This record gives sequence, structure tokens and C-alpha cells, in this order.
Amino acid sequence: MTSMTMVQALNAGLRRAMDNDPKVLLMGEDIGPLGGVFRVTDGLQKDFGEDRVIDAPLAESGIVGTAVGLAMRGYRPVLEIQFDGFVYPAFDQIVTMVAKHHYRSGGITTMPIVIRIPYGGGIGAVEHHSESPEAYFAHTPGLRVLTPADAAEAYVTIQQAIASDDPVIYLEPKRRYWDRAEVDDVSPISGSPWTSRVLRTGADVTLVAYGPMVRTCLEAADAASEDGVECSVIDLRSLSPLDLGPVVDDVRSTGRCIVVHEAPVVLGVGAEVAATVTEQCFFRLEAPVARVGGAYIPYPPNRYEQHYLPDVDRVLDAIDQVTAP
Amino acid sequence: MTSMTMVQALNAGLRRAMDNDPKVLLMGEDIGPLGGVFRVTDGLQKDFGEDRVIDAPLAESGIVGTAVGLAMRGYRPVLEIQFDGFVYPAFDQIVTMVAKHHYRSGGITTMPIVIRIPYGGGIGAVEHHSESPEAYFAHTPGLRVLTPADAAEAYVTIQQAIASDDPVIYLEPKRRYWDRAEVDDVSPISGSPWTSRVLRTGADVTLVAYGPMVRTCLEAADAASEDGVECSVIDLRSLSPLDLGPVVDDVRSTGRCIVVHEAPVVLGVGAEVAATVTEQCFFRLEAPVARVGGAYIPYPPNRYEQHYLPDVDRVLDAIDQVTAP
Amino acid sequence: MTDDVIQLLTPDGDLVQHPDYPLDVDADLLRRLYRDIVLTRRTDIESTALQRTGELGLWCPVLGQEGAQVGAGHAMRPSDYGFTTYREVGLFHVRGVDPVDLLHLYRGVSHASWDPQRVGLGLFTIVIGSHALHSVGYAMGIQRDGADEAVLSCFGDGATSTGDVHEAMVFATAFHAPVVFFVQNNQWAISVPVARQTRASLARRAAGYGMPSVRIDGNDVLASLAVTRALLDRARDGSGPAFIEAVTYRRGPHTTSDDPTRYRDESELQHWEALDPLDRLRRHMVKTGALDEAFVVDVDAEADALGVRVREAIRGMEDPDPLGMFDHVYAEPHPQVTADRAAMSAYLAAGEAS
Amino acid sequence: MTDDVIQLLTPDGDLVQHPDYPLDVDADLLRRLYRDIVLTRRTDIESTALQRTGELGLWCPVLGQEGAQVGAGHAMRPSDYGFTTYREVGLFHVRGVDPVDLLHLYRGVSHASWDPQRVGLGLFTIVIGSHALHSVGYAMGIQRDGADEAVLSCFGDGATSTGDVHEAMVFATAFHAPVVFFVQNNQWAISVPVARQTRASLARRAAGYGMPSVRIDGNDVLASLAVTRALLDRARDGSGPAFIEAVTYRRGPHTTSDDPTRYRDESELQHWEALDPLDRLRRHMVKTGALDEAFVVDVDAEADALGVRVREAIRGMEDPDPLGMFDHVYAEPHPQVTADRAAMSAYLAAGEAS
Ligand SMILES: Cc1ncc(C[n+]2csc(CCOP(=O)(O)OP(=O)(O)O)c2C)c(N)n1
Ligand SMILES: Cc1ncc(C[n+]2csc(CCOP(=O)(O)OP(=O)(O)O)c2C)c(N)n1
Ligand SMILES: [Mg+2]
Ligand SMILES: [Mg+2]
Repeated sequence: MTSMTMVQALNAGLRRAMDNDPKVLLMGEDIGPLGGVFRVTDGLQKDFGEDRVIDAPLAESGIVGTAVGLAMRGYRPVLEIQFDGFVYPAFDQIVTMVAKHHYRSGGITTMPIVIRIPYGGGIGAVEHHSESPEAYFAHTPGLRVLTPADAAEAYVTIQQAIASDDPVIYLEPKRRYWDRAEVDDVSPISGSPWTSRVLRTGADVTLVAYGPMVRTCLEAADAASEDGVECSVIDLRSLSPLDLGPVVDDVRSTGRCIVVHEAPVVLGVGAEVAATVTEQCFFRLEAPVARVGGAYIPYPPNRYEQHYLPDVDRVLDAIDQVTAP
Repeated sequence: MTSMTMVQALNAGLRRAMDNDPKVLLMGEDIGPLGGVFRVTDGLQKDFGEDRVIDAPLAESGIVGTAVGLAMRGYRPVLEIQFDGFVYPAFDQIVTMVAKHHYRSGGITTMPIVIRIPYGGGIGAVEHHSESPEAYFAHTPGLRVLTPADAAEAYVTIQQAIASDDPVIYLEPKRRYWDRAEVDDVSPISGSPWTSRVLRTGADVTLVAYGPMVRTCLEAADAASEDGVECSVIDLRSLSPLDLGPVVDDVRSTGRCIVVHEAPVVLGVGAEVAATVTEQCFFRLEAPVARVGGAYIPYPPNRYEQHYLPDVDRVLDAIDQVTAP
Repeated sequence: MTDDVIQLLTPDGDLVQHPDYPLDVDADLLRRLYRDIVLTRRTDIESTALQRTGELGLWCPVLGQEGAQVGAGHAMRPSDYGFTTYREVGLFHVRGVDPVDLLHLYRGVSHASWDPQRVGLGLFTIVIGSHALHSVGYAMGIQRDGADEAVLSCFGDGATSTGDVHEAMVFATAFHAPVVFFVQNNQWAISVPVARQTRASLARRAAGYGMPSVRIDGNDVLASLAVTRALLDRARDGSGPAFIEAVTYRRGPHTTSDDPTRYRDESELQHWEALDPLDRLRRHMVKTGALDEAFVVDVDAEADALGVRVREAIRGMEDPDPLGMFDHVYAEPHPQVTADRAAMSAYLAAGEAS
Repeated sequence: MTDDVIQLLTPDGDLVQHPDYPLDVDADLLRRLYRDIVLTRRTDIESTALQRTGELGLWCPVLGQEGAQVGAGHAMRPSDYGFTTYREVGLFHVRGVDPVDLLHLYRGVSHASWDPQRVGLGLFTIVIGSHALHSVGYAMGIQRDGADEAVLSCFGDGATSTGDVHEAMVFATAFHAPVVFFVQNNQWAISVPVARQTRASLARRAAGYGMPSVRIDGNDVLASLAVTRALLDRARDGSGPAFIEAVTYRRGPHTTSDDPTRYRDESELQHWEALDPLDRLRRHMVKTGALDEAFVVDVDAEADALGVRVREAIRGMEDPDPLGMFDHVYAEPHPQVTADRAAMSAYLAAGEAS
């Protein structure tokens, strides 16, 4: 066990993946000598060389498009998009090529590409540096979508994403980059990342979150507990596939469910969770599934973000509502 | 009243908008002498000239990005994306510029841009020519999303979209392009396009659809009626804003709701409809809101599409399920 | 640079060697080129006919561009790799793609047209320009493998306007990747003339990236062969990417759905028909005695047989099992796909039952 | 073309007129340029200081590039329009942007920095390259209005790799739009050297689109003024787009969050410091007697006053009303925004109540 920040855990996970498989290479803007703007690739170019840690020209479509060609040649590219708001120039390559090429080829050509994207708000950044684009990707068949909630998760799931023969959009909750956790960096990697994790069980309400909001929900559960309301907290972890089995099981006992994310509520992942949980728990629900998330506005200037972003109080408010008699 | 196909209605609507406002101009690939691959702009370049009906270079980001500049200069660009699958190279300009610029500018600069996209399947086309990308746009604050269900709707709403000071993604159900309807092309344009339309009321089940699936649902309602099940049919028409008031009112009386679209069910517009309708009709629902739509796969080769696409039988099957005792 | 095109074979069929691109030309080579052009043309004609009779949903005619394509195909080594658009029928043929496989896509039974590993050609994507980046990435892989291979990346004049083609040139030059860009400037992007895509010759784009470029007569199979081979050799030798503009003309409609009379003056056709790649090759072979009667009869018979085989294979083709559409969405099991497949299977079963 | 740069003012401060770009230089002009560079530099220094003390979230230093920017700003007519990145502080200043307005964005209270109509500058977008297309579209609007105006489109060396900048050049040349592309090649895109973006000089890109280009000494305010003015005049006259590469250097960090010591050898700095645009202008003014003591004192006093004003305005700045974030998402009412605003308003009220 080693205490690491999420940044350090990702760095260690990438290093281990590169040690284990010479076909793994990294490409992105400023990931070489600079080590990435968040230092996730710090030191990797020095150790693995410029052919495996590639500083790309300033062109996201180029980064993803050349990765498709590298994958066709048998490589396993791990790409860094510098910030969430800069993935859109690559959106065409992602949805029309990365997501569809294995299907198009009738299973002949795999696309083992990982696209790392620091996402979400809360760090006081300028425009385009705080967005949550996960719903676009989870609505796109052919892609897998993973998002770690803490450093220990990041260390393991980045390696599992790289090991997958399917393309993975790997969303890193940048506001949690500096949170520390105990990371097991010795044991062999095991388990499946495509399942949700029950982090806490409580009899009254089921809280569902992923990425940055997992910590928020755990804190809210603690606070609620002091007021005598016991919450389960489930980390979805994988947004495609969505593993709602554990959520459904839990809601069948609590009868109340709240899903929390930063992205706009309208057509956000919470809409799918609410629709599916309702389908499967219809006669057990005591209240409609509540959704806590972003308003239907672009990410606002950062002096507004404390109000825009869901926080413990907003989750507690939702708990009050679903538990109101 | 004139009998027109949807293609003719769109052509007439564009012509009228250009007659009424010299700032309206059209840009797209092959919209000049060819009149567009579907002939929607047939004859318009001949009558309005090359400065107002612009054949663009082969670059979608360029088409949308230059439209942003034209809008800043006071023009009202109406863009044609040749097929749904080719909008993605312009996705960055659409979500980061078109959708956000009015907000970014604090209300100083409007973006009265209409992006016309023939969408959906059912015409036996090759890959990338049959997709339904509406959820990506409806999940993006700053955009409005309209989709006409028939020729009469198309004639009116294309003009209302052009008149809007907000950007509008205008999705044209290509499989309905050749359907005829009586079009009132003399009366002044009135009413709001941002509302859903109740096309038929029935006591038993509420069918919710938009674009190409409206006709399918009307046909299903006729068939169900013969079996003694009476369905309401509501055309959402606008996907942003979503006007679910009429749906909620109707479901409060039917207690049963089915939402139908071609796009994948997972995180499709149906997820939002199901989540919101459930929130607002929780104690009135006799069964969970049912969703009929695309499987979680890329649009398949066209010899599969009759099975991939929702049709009358699939809707009737869903009606059986929600009405099962 | 000048905009003059390099030509080895004049329209009258005379061979004029070029100092920079010498080519050993013997009767055997000429016959192979002749045969490949004739068979490509037959595939084109049969496919259009099959579309007209409703057996195919669509077809993209290649008439007029076979010289550029067959020449480039012969310039590639078997170990080289190619990326193309839908229109490189001549290249498909030279690389050994069975026309029947190719037509699966236009029949609508598959998105794919061949096994990329076997023929050394990436599956074409219909999204214009995006495969140029795949070409460069593949070439970057060749570099990292230290392999003695190069990539040929084909696209059209319209594609040169896309951001992806630009980014492909940026990456290719930045990384000195072994890729040769091969643009067929057939004068049209559906109804849009090349003048709407650029004011300068497309060949001039290359210098801006620090990459050599050559403009060739795209209706001259020998020029295409000689220049493409030289630049592929150069790329394999580690001298970096290069760019070829093959000046030619799309004599047919853009696709079987297109109506060129709406946007172009058919008198252009006569000019280009006079420059037909097969006629000029035939003239040269006649002059040099490389075209004996028996050979011509053989090739025509082979073309007829090809036509019969393609017609029969396509006409008889059954629709696929509906559940096949759920295959290969992912390489590893995905619960949502599994669930949707099961639901469809049950639905179909219920339908048959009732 | 050659890669030589056009220079009117030598590093020693000697004026050497260029035959193609003659410039009337008098003391008044020199003083205005001097003043604008000094004030730009002060805005830069103050902003960095405000970021260090936590008053701003971020700042993008401009040190070293003020000559190119102030020269270009003076080349524009008030009726012309400009599109820039975050780094064109010198251009913002010349166009009359109040630094306090500019800093609203870095303070995090607004996404906007000024009223585009008033200053004739589009709001910059942080997404690299995308505004190049807005520039061309705006210029296409000027064409359609038949107005005697032109657009200056500024971006960096890194931006030239983006598909959008390419498509902007394609559209600009295809439509012969009155736009001048002004690239500041400051040698770096964050940590990536310009060599990773191109093997040829960026100025060579233009010829591939059929557009003239000029390479200038980007630390020479007079060369920037003379060349930019000539090409904007040409664009206004209907002679089409043009391209300028201003060769300069970003002497500061990419932003206040950046650490250049990780990727570049600070010895580069000395070379570029010796070419400083202000020093060179000062030397020339001293030699020509255009720089009297009183003027220098005036300008410094003005700079000091600017600094005080900016500090006070930013330090005192209140956070905005939370409900303000719902304003202007749409130009016309949108029920979802209205509902979300109402919910937030009720939530905040309840919070205050409890
Ligand atoms: C991104 C994209 N936009 C639009 C289209 C529609 N389209 C198909 S072919 C074509 C023209 C291509 O012209 P060119 O690149 O010259 O190739 P050619 O067809 O002439 O061989 C267009 C616009 C597309 N397939 N992809
Ligand atoms: C599309 C996009 N990708 C990445 C970034 C992150 N980023 C911000 S500035 C920058 C470098 C820009 O370099 P250049 O164009 O040379 O301008 P400079 O900063 O040197 O003035 C990068 C990569 C961005 N803002 N937009
Ligand atoms: Mg063409
Ligand atoms: Mg730079």
C-alpha cells in the first residue's frame, strides 16, 4: 500500500501498463517534457522515450485519428485530451471511427484506444475547462466509458481500460486529482471495472453517483446519518456499460433513489438511471427517483460554480424531498 | 392550401424566409446548381444568387464556423449538413461556439443560425446516412432543437426556426421527405413551434414521438383502436425546449405512456421523457413509462434496418405490455 | 514548382521517359496494366447495372480514373498498406479485393468490403477525409516497428478541404511518417468544382508542410506507376512523406443517385474521353506490338466471366439473420448489447409464434 | 519565396525602409507606439501580480510580443474588425479595451471581456483555432455588405495545426474574403516547439491556398504596422486574403500556471531579450530625438495610474449574484432555463431562511 494522489496513481498505472506491454504508447499535447498540464505523465517520456510518449501537434482530431491508424497497426494508444472542453474537435473521429470501426470490420479490427479526459468543475478554471461530456459518450454504442472516483480506483481502472480491446473514454475527475488514497500497487490487477460499487449501505435512501460526485455523496451520507437518515452510496464507475443491478437491488429495499452528477440534468446520465430504476423497481418506489445535477445552462464563469455544482447541501435537500412524508 | 411533399414544403418555406429577410442566406455542400442531394434548395440559387445560396467547400466545421462569423455580422445563416452522419466534424463549432456564444457575450451577440440536418433511417442508405443524433443536441444548453413530423409542419417551423434569434438544430426526418400533406402557404405564420402537439386523444395509452416516428405512432394508434385500445398521440416537435406539459396532462388520465424514437434507447430523448413524466405523474402511473427505440448498436447495414427501426408492430407490442393486467 | 503534369504516355500512345521517374516498360507490364484496367471497368459497369436493377442500393462509378488507380496499385508492394475512399475500384482490384466482397457494402448486408489484413487495404470510411489520419497513424506504427513498408493514402479533391486531411499532413510531416498522399483531382466533389476547394493547384499545398509533391497526368497509368513507386520507395527509405496530385476526371455521375446534368456541361466529357487511360494504353500497345489478338480475347473472356460471377453472387444474395446486427459492436461482452439482443430474439420468436 | 523576415527597425534602432512596405515615420507615430507598448506591458505586469496575490484565477503573459501586436493594432482602421486569442493584449489595448473589463474573465465573474461592437474585436474563444473561421465568416459578411472594411485574424503557431485554421484558409481563398491572417510564431505552444507543428516556415502555408504571405520580424513594431496595413488595404480593395507570419518569442510562461523551466532552456531568453521590441523602439527614438524626458515621465505616470486603477477595480470586485448565471443562455425565453432558475432561487431563499 502506498499513499498517492489520483495524479500519482494514474502516473503509476500508466507506467505499469507501459512496462507490461510494449505496444502501449501515449499521445497528447504537452505530455512529454512538461508531463501534461496536470503532470499525469510526469517522467514517462524520459523513461520510455519519444516514440512511446508522443507530444502531438495541436490538433485533437489528429491525435485521435492517428491513434485509429496506430491501433490498426497493433498498438494500444492511450491519448490525453488536455481538458474536457477540447475533446469536441475529435468528436467525429471518436463517434464515427473509434466507436464504430470494430463493428464496421465485422470484428476483424479491434480499437484498443483509451482517451483520457480530465473533466468536471470545481477548480476555478476559465471557460471550456470544467465541463462534463459523459452523456455524449455513454449514448454512443461502441464506446466504453469509465470514470474513477478516487486514487485507488484510478490506479486499477486505468490499467484495465488499457487492457480492454474496446475503446474506452476515461474521464478523470480533475477536482479529485489531488485527493490521496492508499493504493495497492503490488498485487496483480483483478476484478472487472464494468460494474458499479456499493460503497455504503443504508436503509432509507440510495444515492447514486460517479466520478467527482462520489465523495460528495459519501459526505452527504455522513451528514444525513447524523440526522438519522441512512443512505446507501453506489459508485457507478462504468457509464457504458451501466451496471444498474446493484442500484436496483438497493432501491428495492430503500424505495428511494437520488442520482447526482455535475452535467446538466436534462438528458444526463441521471435520466437513464431514473428511467431504468423506475422500470425495474416500479412497485417498490416510495417517491420518484430524484435527480441532482447541473442546470440547463453552459458551465458558468467560475465565480458562480459553487452555486452551479451539486454539493452536500443540495444532496441533503434532495434527501429531505424524497423522504418527506 | 397546396399539396406538397416535405421537400417541397421546406423549399417553399426557405424561399418565403429569404423573400422576407435579405439577411437570410443558405450555405452547404451541393445546395446550389444541384439543389441539395434531396433537392430541398432546388432553384433557390438561380433566384437568389450565389451570394445568398452558397455552395461551400467540403468542410462542415468551416460551414458552421463561418456561419458564426456571418451571424456576428448580422446575417441569419441557414446551413445544410448533407446527412446526419456528417455533422460531427462541425460538433466543436456547434457545442462550443454556436450554443455558447450568446451566453459568453452576456447577451450582446445573438446566433440566429439554423442547422438543417436530414436524419434517421429507413431509406436503405449506406453507413452514416441513417443516424439520429438528436440527444447530443438536446443535452447541450444554448441550442434549440426542432423536428417536423410532416410537410405542413415543415413549411411553418422552418420559417419559425429562421426567425428565432437563438440557434436551432433543425432535424428533417428524411424518410418522410416524400410524404405529402396540405400546406397553408398563404396565411401569415403564427403560433409557437416550441410546444408539443396533441394529434389524437385516447383514454388508454399516451404515445409520445417526434419526427419520423409520429406517423408510425398514428398508424399504431389506428391499429390499436381496432383492438379496442384507445391511444393519445403527442408529437413533441421541439426537443429543446421539451414541452412535456401536454404529455403529463394526458398521462394523468391514461396512466400509461410509451415514448418512441429511432435513436438508441440508452440516454435517448425517451429517457428524459420517462424520468420527467414519472416525476410528475408518479401516483397516476399504472405501469412504468415504456421506451421503444434503437438497440445499443451503431446503425446497422440497411438490410437489417427493418428490424432495427421501431415500427407499428413494435409499438403495438409495447402497448400490449403497458396495458397487460 | 510549376503546375505542369508529369506524363510518360501521351494520349496518342507514345512513351516519353521522364528523367526523374525512369520506368522499365515491357510487354508483360503493359499487359498486366491493360488487364487490370479492363477488369476494373467491367466491375464498374456490372455494379452500375446491378444498382439499376435494384440489386444494389448504390454504386460509385470510377470511369475515367482507372489509370491513376491501377498505376498506383502496381506501385505498391504487397507489404505496403493503403487507405482509400469508396471510389478506388482500380486499387481494390489490383490489391485482390473480390468484387463480390466489395458489393456486400452496396448490397446493404455489411459495412465492410474485405479483410483488411489480407489485402493490405484499410476499409474505406464514407466520412470524407478522416481516413487520411488513419493512414498517418498506421505509418507511425510502421516507423515504430522499424518495418520496410510504406502507406498510400488516397482521397479526392474535395477531401483536401477537410480539417482532417490538413491535420494528416501536419502529423505526417511532424513525425516524418512513411506515407504518400495520393489525391485524385477528378475536378468535382459531387456538384462542386475543384475551384471552390482551392485557387492554387492542390499539389502546391505540400510545400507548406515541408513535403515534396508531384503533379501527374491522372489518365496516364505509367506516370502514376512511376511517380507513386518512386515516392513510396523514398518513404520506405526514411525520407518522409510526399504528395501526388493526379489530374483526372470523373466521367460518370458521383454515384448512381446523382444527376450531373444539373451542374456540369457534358461537353467537358468529350475533352476527357479523348484522354481515356485505356485507349492511350491500347494505342501504345498496338504501336509496340504488345497487344496480340489472343490476349485481347482472353481478357475480354475473363471480364465476361467476372461479370457473370458477380451478377450471380449478388442476385442470389439472401438477407442476413436479423440477430447478426448485434455482433461485433464490442470485442468483449457488453451487457447492454447482450440484453438488447435477447429482447430482439424474444420479440422475433413471439412474432413467429403468433 | 524565401524565409527572410521583413524588418524596418534594426535591433540597434536604425530605420531601414523596405521598398515594398514604405512607411511614413514621424515622432508622433513613434510616441504613440511607444506609449501603447509601455501601457500594454504595464497591464501585463499588473495582471500577473494580481494573479499571484489570488485576485485572478489565471493570466496569459504577453511579454515579448507587444511589438507585433501594437503594430498590427495601428494598422487596423477603426471600422476594421479583429479576432484574437487570449494573448493579444497589445491589440486589446490599441483597440481601446479597458484592462479592467478584460480581467473580468480572469477574475471568473464573466466569460466576456468587452463589448465587441464598441471595440471592433470579437470576444476571444479559448478553443484554439476555431475563431479563424469566425473571422472568415465575418469577412464574407463584409463582402455581402459591400463595405470598405477588412478583418484581422490573429492566432498562434500552435493553432496552425488545427483543422479549423486550415478550413478558414480554404474558405477565405475560395470566397476571396477580405481577411488577413496574422500568425504570431512565438516559437512555443505551451511546451511544444514550433518544429512539432511544421517543418517549413508557417508563411509557406499560404501559397498552397493561392494566397500571398509575408514573414516579418515580430519584434519590430514598424514592420508589423507597415506590412499589416498594406495587406489590410489590399484586402479592402477586393484583392483577397493574405497571410502574415510574425516571428517572435513568448518570453514569459504560457500562463501563470505554467513552468517553462520544465521544457525549455532559459538561455533562449537572452537571445530574444536582446531583440526586445520596446528597447529597439526606444533606441531609435533616442537616436532621432523623438524621446524627450517629459514624454517618458508622462507615459510612466500614465502607466502607474493605470496600474493603480486596475488593482483597485479588481481587488474590490464582488462576486456576482448567483442567479446571474441563468441570464442570456438564450435570446428568447426557454422554459427549462426559467424553471431551473426558479428552482435555484427557491433553494437559495430556503437556505437563507433556515
Ligand atoms: C464529412 C463528409 N461530408 C460530406 C459527405 C458527402 N459526400 C460524399 S462524397 C462527397 C464529395 C467528395 O468529393 P471528392 O473528395 O473530390 O471525392 P470524389 O467523390 O470526387 O472521388 C461528399 C460531399 C461525406 N461523405 N462526408
Ligand atoms: C482545441 C484546444 N486544444 C488545446 C487547448 C489547450 N491550449 C491552450 S493554449 C495552447 C497552446 C496554444 O499555442 P499557440 O497557438 O502557439 O498560441 P500561444 O499560446 O503560443 O500564443 C493549448 C494547447 C485549447 N485551448 N484548445
Ligand atoms: Mg473529386
Ligand atoms: Mg505559440
